[in-house]
Amino acid sequence: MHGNETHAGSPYAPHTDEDRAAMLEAVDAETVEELFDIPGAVRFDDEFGIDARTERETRRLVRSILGRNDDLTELLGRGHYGYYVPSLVDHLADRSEFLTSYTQYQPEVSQGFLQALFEYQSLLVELTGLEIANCSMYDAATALGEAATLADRVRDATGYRVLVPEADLLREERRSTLENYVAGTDLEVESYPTADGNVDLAALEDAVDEEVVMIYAENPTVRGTIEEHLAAIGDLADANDALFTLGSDPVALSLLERPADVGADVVVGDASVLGLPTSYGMGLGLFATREDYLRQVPGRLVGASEDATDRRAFTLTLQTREQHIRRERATSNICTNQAWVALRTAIHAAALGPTGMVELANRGVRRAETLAERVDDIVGVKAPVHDRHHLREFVARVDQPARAIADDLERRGFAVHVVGEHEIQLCVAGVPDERLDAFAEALEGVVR
Amino acid sequence: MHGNETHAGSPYAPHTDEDRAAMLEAVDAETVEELFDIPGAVRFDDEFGIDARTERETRRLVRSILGRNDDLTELLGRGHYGYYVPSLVDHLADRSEFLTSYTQYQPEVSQGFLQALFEYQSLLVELTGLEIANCSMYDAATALGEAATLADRVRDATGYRVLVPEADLLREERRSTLENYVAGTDLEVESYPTADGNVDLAALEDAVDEEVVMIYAENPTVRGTIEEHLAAIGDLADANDALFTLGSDPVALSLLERPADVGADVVVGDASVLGLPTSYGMGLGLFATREDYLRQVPGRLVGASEDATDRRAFTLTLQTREQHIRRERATSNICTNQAWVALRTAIHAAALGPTGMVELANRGVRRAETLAERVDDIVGVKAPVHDRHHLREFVARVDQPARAIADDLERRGFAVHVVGEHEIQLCVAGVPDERLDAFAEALEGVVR
Amino acid sequence: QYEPLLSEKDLTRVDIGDGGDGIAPDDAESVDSPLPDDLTRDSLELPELSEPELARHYTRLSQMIYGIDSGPYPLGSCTMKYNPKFTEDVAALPPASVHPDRSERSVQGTLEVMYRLQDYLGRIGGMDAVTLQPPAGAAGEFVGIRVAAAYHEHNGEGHRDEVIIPESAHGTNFASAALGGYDVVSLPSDEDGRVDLEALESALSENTAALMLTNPNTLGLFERDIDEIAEMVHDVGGLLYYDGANLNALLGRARPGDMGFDVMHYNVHKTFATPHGGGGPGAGPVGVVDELAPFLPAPRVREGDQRTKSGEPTYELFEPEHTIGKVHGFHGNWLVLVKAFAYIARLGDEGLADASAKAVLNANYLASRLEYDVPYEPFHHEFVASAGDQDAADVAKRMLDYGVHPPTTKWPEIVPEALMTEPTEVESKDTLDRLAAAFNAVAAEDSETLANAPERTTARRIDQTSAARNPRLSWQALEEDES
Amino acid sequence: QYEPLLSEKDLTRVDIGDGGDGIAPDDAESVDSPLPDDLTRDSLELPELSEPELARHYTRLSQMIYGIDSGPYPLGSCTMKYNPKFTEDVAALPPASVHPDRSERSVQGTLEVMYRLQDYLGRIGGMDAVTLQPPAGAAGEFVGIRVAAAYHEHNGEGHRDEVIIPESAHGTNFASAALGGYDVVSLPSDEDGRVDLEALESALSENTAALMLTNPNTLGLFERDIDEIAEMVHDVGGLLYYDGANLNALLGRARPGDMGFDVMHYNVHKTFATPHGGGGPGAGPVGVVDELAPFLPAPRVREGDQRTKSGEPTYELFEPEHTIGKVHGFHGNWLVLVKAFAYIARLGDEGLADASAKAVLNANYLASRLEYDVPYEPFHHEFVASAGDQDAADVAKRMLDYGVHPPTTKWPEIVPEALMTEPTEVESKDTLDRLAAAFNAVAAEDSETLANAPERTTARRIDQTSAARNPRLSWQALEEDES
Repeated sequence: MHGNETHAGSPYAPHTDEDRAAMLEAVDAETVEELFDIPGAVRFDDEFGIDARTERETRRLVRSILGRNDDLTELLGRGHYGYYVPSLVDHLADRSEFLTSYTQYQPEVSQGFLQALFEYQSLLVELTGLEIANCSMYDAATALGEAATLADRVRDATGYRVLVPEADLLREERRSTLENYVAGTDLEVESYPTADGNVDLAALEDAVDEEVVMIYAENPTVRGTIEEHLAAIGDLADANDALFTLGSDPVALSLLERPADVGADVVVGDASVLGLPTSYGMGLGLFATREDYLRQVPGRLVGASEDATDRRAFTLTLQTREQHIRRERATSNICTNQAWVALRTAIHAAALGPTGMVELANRGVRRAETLAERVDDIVGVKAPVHDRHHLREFVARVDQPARAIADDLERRGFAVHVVGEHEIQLCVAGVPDERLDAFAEALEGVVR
Repeated sequence: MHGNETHAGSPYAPHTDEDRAAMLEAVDAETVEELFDIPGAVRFDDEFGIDARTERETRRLVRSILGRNDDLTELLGRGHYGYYVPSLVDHLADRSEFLTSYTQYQPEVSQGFLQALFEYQSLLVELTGLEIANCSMYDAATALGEAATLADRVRDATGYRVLVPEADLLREERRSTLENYVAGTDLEVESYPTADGNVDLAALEDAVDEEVVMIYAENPTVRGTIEEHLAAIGDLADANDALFTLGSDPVALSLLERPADVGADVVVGDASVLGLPTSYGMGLGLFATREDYLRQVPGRLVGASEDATDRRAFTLTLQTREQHIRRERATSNICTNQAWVALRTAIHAAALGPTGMVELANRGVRRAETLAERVDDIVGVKAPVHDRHHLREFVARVDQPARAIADDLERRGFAVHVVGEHEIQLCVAGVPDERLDAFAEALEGVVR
Repeated sequence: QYEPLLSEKDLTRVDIGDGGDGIAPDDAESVDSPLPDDLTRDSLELPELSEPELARHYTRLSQMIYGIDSGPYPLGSCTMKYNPKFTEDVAALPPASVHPDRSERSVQGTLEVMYRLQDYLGRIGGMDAVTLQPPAGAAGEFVGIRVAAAYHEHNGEGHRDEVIIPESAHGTNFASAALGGYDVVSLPSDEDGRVDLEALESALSENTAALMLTNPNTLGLFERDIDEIAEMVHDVGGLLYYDGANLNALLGRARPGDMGFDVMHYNVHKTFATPHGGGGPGAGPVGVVDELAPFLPAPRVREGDQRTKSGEPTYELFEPEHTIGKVHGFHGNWLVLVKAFAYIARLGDEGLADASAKAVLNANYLASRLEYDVPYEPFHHEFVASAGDQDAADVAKRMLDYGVHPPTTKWPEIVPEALMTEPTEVESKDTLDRLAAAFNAVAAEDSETLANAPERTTARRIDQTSAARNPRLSWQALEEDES
Repeated sequence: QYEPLLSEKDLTRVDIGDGGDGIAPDDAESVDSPLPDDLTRDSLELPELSEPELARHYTRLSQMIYGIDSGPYPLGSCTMKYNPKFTEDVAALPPASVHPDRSERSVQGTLEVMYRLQDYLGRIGGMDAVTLQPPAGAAGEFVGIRVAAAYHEHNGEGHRDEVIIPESAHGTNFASAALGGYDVVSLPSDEDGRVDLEALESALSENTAALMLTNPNTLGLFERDIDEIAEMVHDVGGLLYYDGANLNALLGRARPGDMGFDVMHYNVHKTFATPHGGGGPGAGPVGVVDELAPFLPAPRVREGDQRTKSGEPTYELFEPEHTIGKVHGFHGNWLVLVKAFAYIARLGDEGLADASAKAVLNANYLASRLEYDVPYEPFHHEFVASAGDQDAADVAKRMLDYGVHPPTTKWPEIVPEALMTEPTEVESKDTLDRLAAAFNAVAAEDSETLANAPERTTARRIDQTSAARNPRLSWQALEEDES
């Protein structure tokens, strides 16, 4: 009999008493403990103090704890979006062959996953217009960090400056992660000014010199505005032999200017805007770049090849860039990545198709505009703050303290960002129309 | 482009405009409507008035409607039980190959499902001790109906009487369904008396004569008592050339007297006590019988055979009993059955193993006894009413009107059966210990 | 490829109680019971395996099954459609699972879904009242038969003891009528493949309880004379029963109620895309005209008089006045009904009509690509090709080798070596072309190749005779047979 | 067997806006946008397929993958365990998915899970403080390196620029140290396969920032001198880093914190059974001793001062005093953390200890069944056999033909033609016997058979050279290459 609900031990270890006895005999041991070669001085003879539970009790425990989360309608975005994920994505990605397989080190029995990742890479190639996309990084912030180390490796001239937008147009978390990634290099991260929710192009021009190795900008910006100076930034980077790294995501990329067309050398961002629910910030690092940098790309790449019968087959390739072969000279330390999330993103994108993807982005423009107009009508609210085009979200100025308004809204069931003493930010992605209506009413009630 | 979210039409019909045009050309039609050969007089030119919705809206609609159900702790049983179903069951049975396949009329591409059903049949053979089990009927009530028509077919002598327990030991729904099943035959359903929650053996003896074709009894009874006269009933049936049909379920059968040992000729019941949540009464008709009646069994049977390479293989067999071949001379009209539920039951039983199954039944004895003792201590409550052994549930006498007590309990979050003016029935199956404690407290509060 | 039986992986015997001697045998677990020995069995012997072992067993088994997600599944009359994934999610919602003995007050959500589904189905079929209780199509037929019997009985016409059924009808029609105690009068087709009106005339009599009909019929042909047929049946006092198996052909184009049918069943796994689950569960709701509503099974759901505090309607169960009673222990296959409700709510008028349009287009397109002859037309959602000199069953086996599922074969018998084919609306032109290529490849092959098929499947051709002659229906029987 | 690319099934170009001329080309859809043309791309060209087509595509792809539910997966150091199904259910609970910018007040459930998991991991590793933020093991290593750097810097010892790593360590150790800006000092093994103390002595210096070690090491051997090693490292002012990849060997038997390690990462997909997902996501929480806690990434979770009305504790985020900042945009791979929490809560002390016991028993038993030589022992949860004259990579390919997954090969290099094998606790004796039979069958085969393997897999041996020499990394590149 094995360890089932009623017996102590791991419920997932299938040993019968009989089996265990036979196995111990085979290895010439009386007890399993004999097999542990641990000196007494470092033996652990205490307990963790963690109670075992049945499956059902464990599910109830987690349900009960998570039940403490408030059920709010989230008008939250700022780089992380809660689009509806079709049921198809869950059902297909949850097939255990996808979920429970390892990295495709034996491609002959992993063709299905390799093909799915190859298709994911192809999706990013189309979205960015760049020739190469890897099959995932952790998230947007770490992908940005990897972009900087790539810039450090590939740039012809010397240099040390990495230019990023100042705080109002760059999440602090991304900057902080970037700082950690470049801490072991000579790179230094510096801010450049912004103006009315876009890059301050003139100021950026003044800031750029030959010591710049990378310029980073986002489209749309974290404040929801669409960046209007991309091509100019691309030219500026080009003129100074710096890499232009653009932050975006698959929904935005479906509609907005194609990165390759504005001179982007690297595109990073969170691809899991498609495929994952909000998941408290779990993401999928998008990473695409020019073919020139192929051998310096971080992360895994799936390539097409042929098998012994000359049929097309897929495999991880260019692994000599990776840590398990190149060790301290690898292009990155990444090993486990976000492959399964990439699968989900690929399925979600395929379920939308190009029409659905463009339409989803278009709706993000239209619905944000509609909501902005609606809340702008409320006395004590002005929206949008920036006189620009917006995707999905926008900043609104409120006469009363923003923090108090947000707290009031939360009591009424809505979560919004506070982005300034008198600024809140509102995102429509994934929020049904009727909830937006309810929100506008709630806001009206709050500022009254 | 096909019909996705934003377009009218079925989202599951993949035709592009181009495809449709090419297909129409191939069939030499200008429009699809031309292909419908429907006289104008019966053409439907109106609308159903059913709105289309996106997938997300549909999910929200159903969630919102079902949200109107109260969240109660159910101390409900009486032939239908809410045991915890391990997560494994959902994940495996939901694999689309199981869920989306048809009846195994092409066994060469259905071996997996056939083997699972063969294993399900084997489970029932072990549980009942009878040689034959089919691979499902709809539920306990219809299986009882099928047992009566089997008795009608196989009994040597003539006869017309089908004896069933009187109302306190037989759910009205089962009797009514049985009446419908025998409505087209000469059989008549008659009650025999009960005594203190068991068959009144003496009265049954008086009632039996040569005109009886079947005697039906249940173990445990619908009042939770364990039937103590099974062997005597079996002898009585045997002596009168009547079939003894026993109603039970896989959990009870794991522990209680084996039907074959008490002379049962047929075992029916709801096998989905393992494998399905309560599901508003959805079931799985268990049907097992003696080898003698093999060619008269209703429903589908999976058998072992060999393929052209002499390897073991499984197939539906003895199909000449079935409606699609034998038509009006078939042993039953059943076609679509509950195969997928049988799969779930088989997985659940396998996850428990024999130890777990016996233990689950034993806990049903112990926990019912504990709860009965606990509520018996409450002034104004006597439990159990019957001085017998119980499985899972028992009847309690309450001094106050039972209906009022049940209503009060419902307001406090508990659902119980009302089975008499001053009788409630309480079932422990699937109710966590702490909820039973809370229930006892609530009952104490209610009767105070 | 081969997966051992669970019993071949392990069989553990658990002894219950002490068997009287207080000593548990060596090779068995022993478990005490609080019950006295004379109320318990002696032992239980079943596989005792771990979750990882079971996960692998059933994963492996699943991989030996062809499902709708594997490829086209053109089984005529079975309407194997794609099952939208989201319907599984709604059926898995925790409040979808409540005990059937709950008070009506506490299951308003469940009752509302039932009420709305009754309403949807009524609109779609043109019926006045609907019961959701029958757990499958055949159960629906039986309810229809029982309702007809109760109706005639109520009207003092209990003498009517015949049900007329076309020869080409589904086998369940015959069996359901017989189970209801009726004599079956079989009706031949005319040369066009439809009901022979003269034969019908002579079959009808004062003993006629009902005529059971499917429309389009099993050849996919619409019974163009349905008006006249209805009049003839009604003229002799009979009822007209609609077998809903082929309803996917007509959504939004014609309704049984408008054609003169008095009672019908719906096959939700055919028309409304609920999964077939390798044999079931299905659901076979029954719709009737007003006159028959009092005879429907109990309970049904209706709106109550009261409203909730927030003004929402309330729902209650009720017993139709002359109900035939119950045909299922509770409310039928509820989880299946939830999925059907979600499907209909998703598609709406336009989606349902579009499904039928494309189902008919697909059938016509596929037929146009085939080398096999299709003798009867104009068909709708399905057609019956003839394998001609080939054995239709062999054709089916050979098609498996081309990675597609074959059609229903050898039925209806009016077409020699019938290949009854229904692609449904979910197949794309590309898939239909691939399916046609498989048909045509087989059409060109010789009889020996066909007789040896399939060659590329998990199991090769399975010996049906041996299975039936020497029935081994459990691992216990198999072990006995092999020892 | 072959499944076309999505792009081979369809490619549809959608033109955005009117492209200036107001006319949409014939072969493309045209979609207007509310944005001006100069802010939008011209077109988007991707597959446009229906849900049924996609369901089949991905179902088919899944069937071309070997997963843990397919059979044994004895990848040394990768700890491929069975992933309990219920952990998927808890991660799918709706309240598990909230936006990371929510107020702390409104996500008390999320914070409580994080708090409890921090606590569990601390107990299991013997560590005082834990961060859950690193999204994978390698990210955890990097955090450890950054924390060590910040600690030394804080103590005015920023000159320490070397990290010592045994030659046989995981490749990520080297890469993470390098990413942190450290010079790597590689440490040879002694003849027993453990850390060579003399070599360590000479490697250590005032420039030593840390020694990274996994214990048991990649040969499965416990570093018996760990006490002395710790003392040596600490004596020169260095820190001791524990690579948690092999923690599954020690649960309940020994804790890194008790062995003198100052900082460690946990691989939750290895030790705590979260699914590996074909490459990720994982999670690499980092535990440290009190002294290093102020340097951990921000934010962490702690209990707040207030209690709820019902007396429950509240939780809040806080920034450690000298935090290194962020290593992920938000809180790491949260859904993975939920699964790990559920796994630990399910097993408890006894279950975790039992898992390690059986992992070690399984490794020892499997090794005892093999014809291949296992040069180093006594090993724990994994062992490294030598393929001897055979090419270990060929051995792996050939094992695929026997329906099992091969071990990790050619690493660590200290064993010639290494077969690094870790069966984990989830395999039964039967499965281990079957796995051993596969090993032994291959051991008896000739080199030509091995070189031609695999023969029975979806794809035959794949040409790696061609893939790398002519990289085709997208369907666009493939199309270009083929045209």
